[in-house]
Amino acid sequence: MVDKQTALDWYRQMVLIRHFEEKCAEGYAYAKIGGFLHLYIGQEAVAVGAINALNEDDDIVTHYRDHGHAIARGLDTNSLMAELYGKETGCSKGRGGSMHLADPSKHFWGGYALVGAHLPMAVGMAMRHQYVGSQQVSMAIFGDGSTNNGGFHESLNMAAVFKLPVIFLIENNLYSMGLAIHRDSAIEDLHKRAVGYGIHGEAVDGMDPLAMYEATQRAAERCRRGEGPVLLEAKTYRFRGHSMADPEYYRTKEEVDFWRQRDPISNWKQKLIDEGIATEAELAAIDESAEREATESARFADESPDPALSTLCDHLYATPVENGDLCRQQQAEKPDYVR
Amino acid sequence: MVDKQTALDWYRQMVLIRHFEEKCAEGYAYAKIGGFLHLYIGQEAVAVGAINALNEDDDIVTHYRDHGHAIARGLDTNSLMAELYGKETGCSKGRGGSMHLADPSKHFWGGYALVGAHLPMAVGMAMRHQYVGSQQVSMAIFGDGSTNNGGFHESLNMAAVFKLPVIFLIENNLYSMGLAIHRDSAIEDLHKRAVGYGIHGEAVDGMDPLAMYEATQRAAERCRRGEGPVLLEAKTYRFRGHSMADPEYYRTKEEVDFWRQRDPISNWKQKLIDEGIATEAELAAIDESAEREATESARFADESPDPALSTLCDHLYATPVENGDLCRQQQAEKPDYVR
Amino acid sequence: MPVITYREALRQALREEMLRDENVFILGEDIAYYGGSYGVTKGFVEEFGEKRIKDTPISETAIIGAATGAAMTGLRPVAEIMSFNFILQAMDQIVNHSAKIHYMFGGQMQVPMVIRTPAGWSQLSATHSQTLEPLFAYIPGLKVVMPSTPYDAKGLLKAAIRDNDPVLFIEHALIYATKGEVPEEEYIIPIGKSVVRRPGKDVTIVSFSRMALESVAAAEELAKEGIDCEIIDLRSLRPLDMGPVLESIKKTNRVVVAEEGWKSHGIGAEISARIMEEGFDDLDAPVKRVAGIEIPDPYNKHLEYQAFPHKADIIKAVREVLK
Amino acid sequence: MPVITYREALRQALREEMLRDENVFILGEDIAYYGGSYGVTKGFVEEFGEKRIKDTPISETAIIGAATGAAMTGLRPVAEIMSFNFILQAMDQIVNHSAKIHYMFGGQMQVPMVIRTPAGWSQLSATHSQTLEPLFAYIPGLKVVMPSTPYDAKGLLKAAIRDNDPVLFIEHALIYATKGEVPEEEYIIPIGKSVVRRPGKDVTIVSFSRMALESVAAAEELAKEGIDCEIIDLRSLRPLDMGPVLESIKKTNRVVVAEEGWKSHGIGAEISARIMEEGFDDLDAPVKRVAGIEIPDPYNKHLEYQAFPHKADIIKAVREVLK
Ligand SMILES: Cc1ncc(C[n+]2csc(CCOP(=O)(O)OP(=O)(O)O)c2C)c(N)n1
Ligand SMILES: Cc1ncc(C[n+]2csc(CCOP(=O)(O)OP(=O)(O)O)c2C)c(N)n1
Ligand SMILES: [Mg+2]
Ligand SMILES: [Mg+2]
Repeated sequence: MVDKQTALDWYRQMVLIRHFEEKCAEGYAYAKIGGFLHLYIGQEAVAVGAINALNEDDDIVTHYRDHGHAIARGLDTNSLMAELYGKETGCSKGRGGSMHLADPSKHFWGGYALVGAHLPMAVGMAMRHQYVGSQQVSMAIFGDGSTNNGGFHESLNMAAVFKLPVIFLIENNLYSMGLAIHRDSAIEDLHKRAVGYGIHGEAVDGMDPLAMYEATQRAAERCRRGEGPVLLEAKTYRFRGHSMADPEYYRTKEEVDFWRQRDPISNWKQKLIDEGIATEAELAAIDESAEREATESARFADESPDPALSTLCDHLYATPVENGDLCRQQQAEKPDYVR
Repeated sequence: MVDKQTALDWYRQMVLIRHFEEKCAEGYAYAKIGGFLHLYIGQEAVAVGAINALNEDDDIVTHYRDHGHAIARGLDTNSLMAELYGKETGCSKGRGGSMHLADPSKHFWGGYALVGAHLPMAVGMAMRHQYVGSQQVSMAIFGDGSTNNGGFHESLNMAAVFKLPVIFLIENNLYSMGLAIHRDSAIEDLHKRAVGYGIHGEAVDGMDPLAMYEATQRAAERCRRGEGPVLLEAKTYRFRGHSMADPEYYRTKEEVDFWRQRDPISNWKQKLIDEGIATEAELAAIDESAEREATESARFADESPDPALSTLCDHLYATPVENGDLCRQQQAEKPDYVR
Repeated sequence: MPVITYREALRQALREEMLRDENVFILGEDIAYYGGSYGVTKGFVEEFGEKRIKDTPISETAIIGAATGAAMTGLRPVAEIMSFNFILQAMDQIVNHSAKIHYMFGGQMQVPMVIRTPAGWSQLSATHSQTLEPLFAYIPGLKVVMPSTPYDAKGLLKAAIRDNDPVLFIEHALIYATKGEVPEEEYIIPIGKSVVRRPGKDVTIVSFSRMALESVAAAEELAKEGIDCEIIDLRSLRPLDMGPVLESIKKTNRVVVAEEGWKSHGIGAEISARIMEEGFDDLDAPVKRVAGIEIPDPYNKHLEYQAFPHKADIIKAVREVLK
Repeated sequence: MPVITYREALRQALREEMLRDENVFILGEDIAYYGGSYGVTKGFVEEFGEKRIKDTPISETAIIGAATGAAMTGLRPVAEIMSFNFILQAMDQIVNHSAKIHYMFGGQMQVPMVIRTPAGWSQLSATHSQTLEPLFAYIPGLKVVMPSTPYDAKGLLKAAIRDNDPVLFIEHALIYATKGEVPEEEYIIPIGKSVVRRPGKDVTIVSFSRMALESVAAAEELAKEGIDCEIIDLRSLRPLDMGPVLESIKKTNRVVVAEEGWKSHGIGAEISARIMEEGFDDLDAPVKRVAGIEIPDPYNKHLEYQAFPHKADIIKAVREVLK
């Protein structure tokens, strides 16, 4: 078991994610948040266990279901919610939205929305670590469905050939949108795909932050020892639909209830109480403070300004172009209108 | 062992491929053949064993190193050599060249030149077989290097999910252009990648037509029984460079010599003699006749006409377009010139 | 005549073709029990079964490649790519394979397949909001259609399914719910025929997909000021039927081309270049392009709204070419 | 000044940049011991070692994605895609990732990477002979260059490597052996600047890559008949520098655009549309496009030669615009 402070901090992170997600659902219902919104509820232990096992300068790239990872990595919830609200104060200045949270200063290189496509980036980051001789590792986080995409295969093979320090972390929540895993993955124990790359693969209880923490630590150690990439499979479940638009026709209430019994938050809470690590009151205080933080983030986001229209063309190129950057010219030609 | 007629026919096919390839090298040297030319010399047993194990109506799609497969499938060598010479009498009317031999009437659906990219087609063909309830199987043939491409992974997974009758046949000749297998594939026993898809995988001696024949038969039976795809790995070697442009800096003469000891043709010949199946004279006669056939194919190709320039725009669309087919209009605008 | 939505028109086309020809089947991500992410194939798996309504893994390369192989061997697959943007993962399959096979093998094989996919945007961010049709319109061997009305959607989808070449059929998420008349009798709209959507005499607006609808709205507003717009809806981008455009210009002598994609190297560039070549003497003013601002789509809704072109942009452009 | 080949100019640029900045490294298929399929990186692995000259598996998606990740975290990768045609397997990585990351995350990250790749043809058949630059020139966030001379190749490759955005650097297999003057002193050519390759007064030829060389040859022949061509070499396709083109037209009033790719939706379309918008009044004749015939490239050498444009096509077009 970890020490009390750590145990409580994990609890705090998990409930903060939960409350944050619930605020997001609210913000979406009030049309403060647009586009696609994928909640992390149910999977909190995966992010919290895995990410806390990394060093601060280990690199993370993740998928569109990225709020939990950003919070576990310590990104400021105000800047996250503001991003979801599309505000200038958002971590990506309102340009990215829910699926594209990032903060490179925290080695959190962003959420990506094309399935399987960010895995090669983690390979490239590990290439950099190997290149400069650093002990950092990189971690790519993605879903079970993503393991059927070509990008998964090319990334694992390449990382293994170069013996790169990459942790490939599958969040196996048993569904890829509406498809149950056996309907799109030829095998269900996805960590066994490690065999095809001669690397270590391992299944982990994704509802238990401690199991996640320990497995990730071991994986990171392997990486740091120069033994090449590791494939971790967290067995988990999402309690909500794929995105807000999902009517969830494809699974039964019984199945969802079964998994809700395994709620990572209530189970962790029970464990801390049972093992005498924390009192109900201590945990309730943490919970309350997390809820306040989530609520505050929504207020902050709501009151934050939209990006000015005059900034539309900012950030297009890092090295500015002299001729032919048509954006501003095109913007100048826009008619005046209110939406 | 197979019966005498079969044994001799395999011998005939292997020497025909060998002589054909040598004629190709000659044609290339005389600039009768242009573009990329990839010879099959050394790998003859793979095509001959595997393809003869299939039924005539089983579908084949292969890669750019396709001459051997076309010959083993019984395509007319005249039409093949004419294709390499770019002639109207070529199997693809001179439009495809060496990498794009095909004859759908023989269920030989063509050679393809993008690594890994034809595997999904074999999946689609097997989808058709399952759809119409036929007992046909489809076979995709490709190299070791191609197994590191995303298309490989997506195809094997999809075929396994649908339990489709596909034989994925790796010609593991230990090199992908100039890269030795350990430099681009995370594992060297590529059939083990089957584990990631929960399917049967098997290594076969690719220098022995009988071993290839038997393994392919078993694989086809599995497919026909509805047990899903099979991954076969033929261990083989190419005696010549990757293509005609290859200086072969990347391997030693010793290594090549080692493999030449295992020449599928001379070994098969020896076996037929040792086992009293055929006499030296019988085999020499077959060899001679194959050489004549190859020589004749070059003569045929050489004497065949180029496609008429007026046919440039033929075969663009199968369903003709009324407006906007600009090809003929553009051709009409070309200046008169001799090359 | 019944009035139905664009979505319903697509559903009718698919259903009728599946009933007509047992070789037609649909494959794609979550098209069966989920009904497709825009609901186009909802209920189909119940009617046609899993054999003909195939949910696939998230494997765009294999989806298109499998469709190609199935088409070569006699089926008529309709592959759904869940969002136009995901098609980039299957680009090699489409450009180097589906589109090349007929020609490259000297006409020996045909690839009668359809790829249906929705374009569109609305706070979906940069990687889920692109209008990528110019990338495909460039490719010989491919046919590309992009209908704007329920009537065209149905007639062109049926034509696409019966066509013996690969057809990229681009829908638009923002117009699935728009409505229009669709006859009960069967009809087919040939691929490669532009249509005069609205006759007029003062200026020609060339457009397609959602922007054709915006053009109609713009024309109505301009009509109030006495400006009479003729609207040509291209419907097909490859082959491109310039006939009605060139006819129209003879009369109006002024042209606006309106599209949703980025301006540079967009469809409007080709239209403008063709008018340059074939209608130069008919022009009283240079052809003007209305198009998207050249940036990745920003998530913020105000920035996004400004980045895309709308009715107001067309109105402004029309006024300018009339100056 | 030393006269060197286009290939050698590329080698110099790569080598000098690798010596200058230890974060520059090269990755790609068979670029180390094989030396690259066109020999551009021959000998590099011996000089720089496997750490900086990385042979990769045949995984175009992972090559580009890894380059993106390495670039984001501080290296300056130069990824080689063995043939321009193979880039279609990495399209999603380039368009949805490399090109979007800077904007989509509000400028937080940079992606300083170069993708080098050879276009070209010569009996390589339909899937190995495409000129796909319009697909990339369309994409905001990307920079696209396509030099025609050794001098430009070197100066632009150095600029590309130092640029903080993803740059697609398109070479051409048929001009690797062409020669030109390249100074010994260091120089950089800024991305996004067209150049007057040959001054003239009668007609403007706008071109790039191999066709710019064909244009020069055509101009020499036309000069004998007293026709004086001004040649603008675009060099960069995104950003596109129309300044010198528009300047030139003021003088010549006639334009031919010559490119190797297919005509419809090619680069010439954009050039023509821009001239329409910004140089209409300067034109005495419509802009004429010289381009490839719109079919998949046939293997037969006579068919192929006819399918691609050459000097003779430019000469014919120039005569026509002067009529
Ligand atoms: C290339 C690509 N194809 C399809 C999609 C649409 N899509 C978004 S999420 C998703 C399901 C992914 O499932 P999984 O990887 O298991 O992650 P989860 O959502 O369960 O966390 C799909 C199909 C996409 N974003 N990118
Ligand atoms: C997508 C793609 N990338 C790269 C190439 C270039 N290329 C052609 S063959 C080849 C090596 C393939 O090796 P392998 O699959 O082992 O087949 P072999 O040539 O050994 O038969 C490469 C890299 C290609 N044709 N397609
Ligand atoms: Mg999942
Ligand atoms: Mg090989």
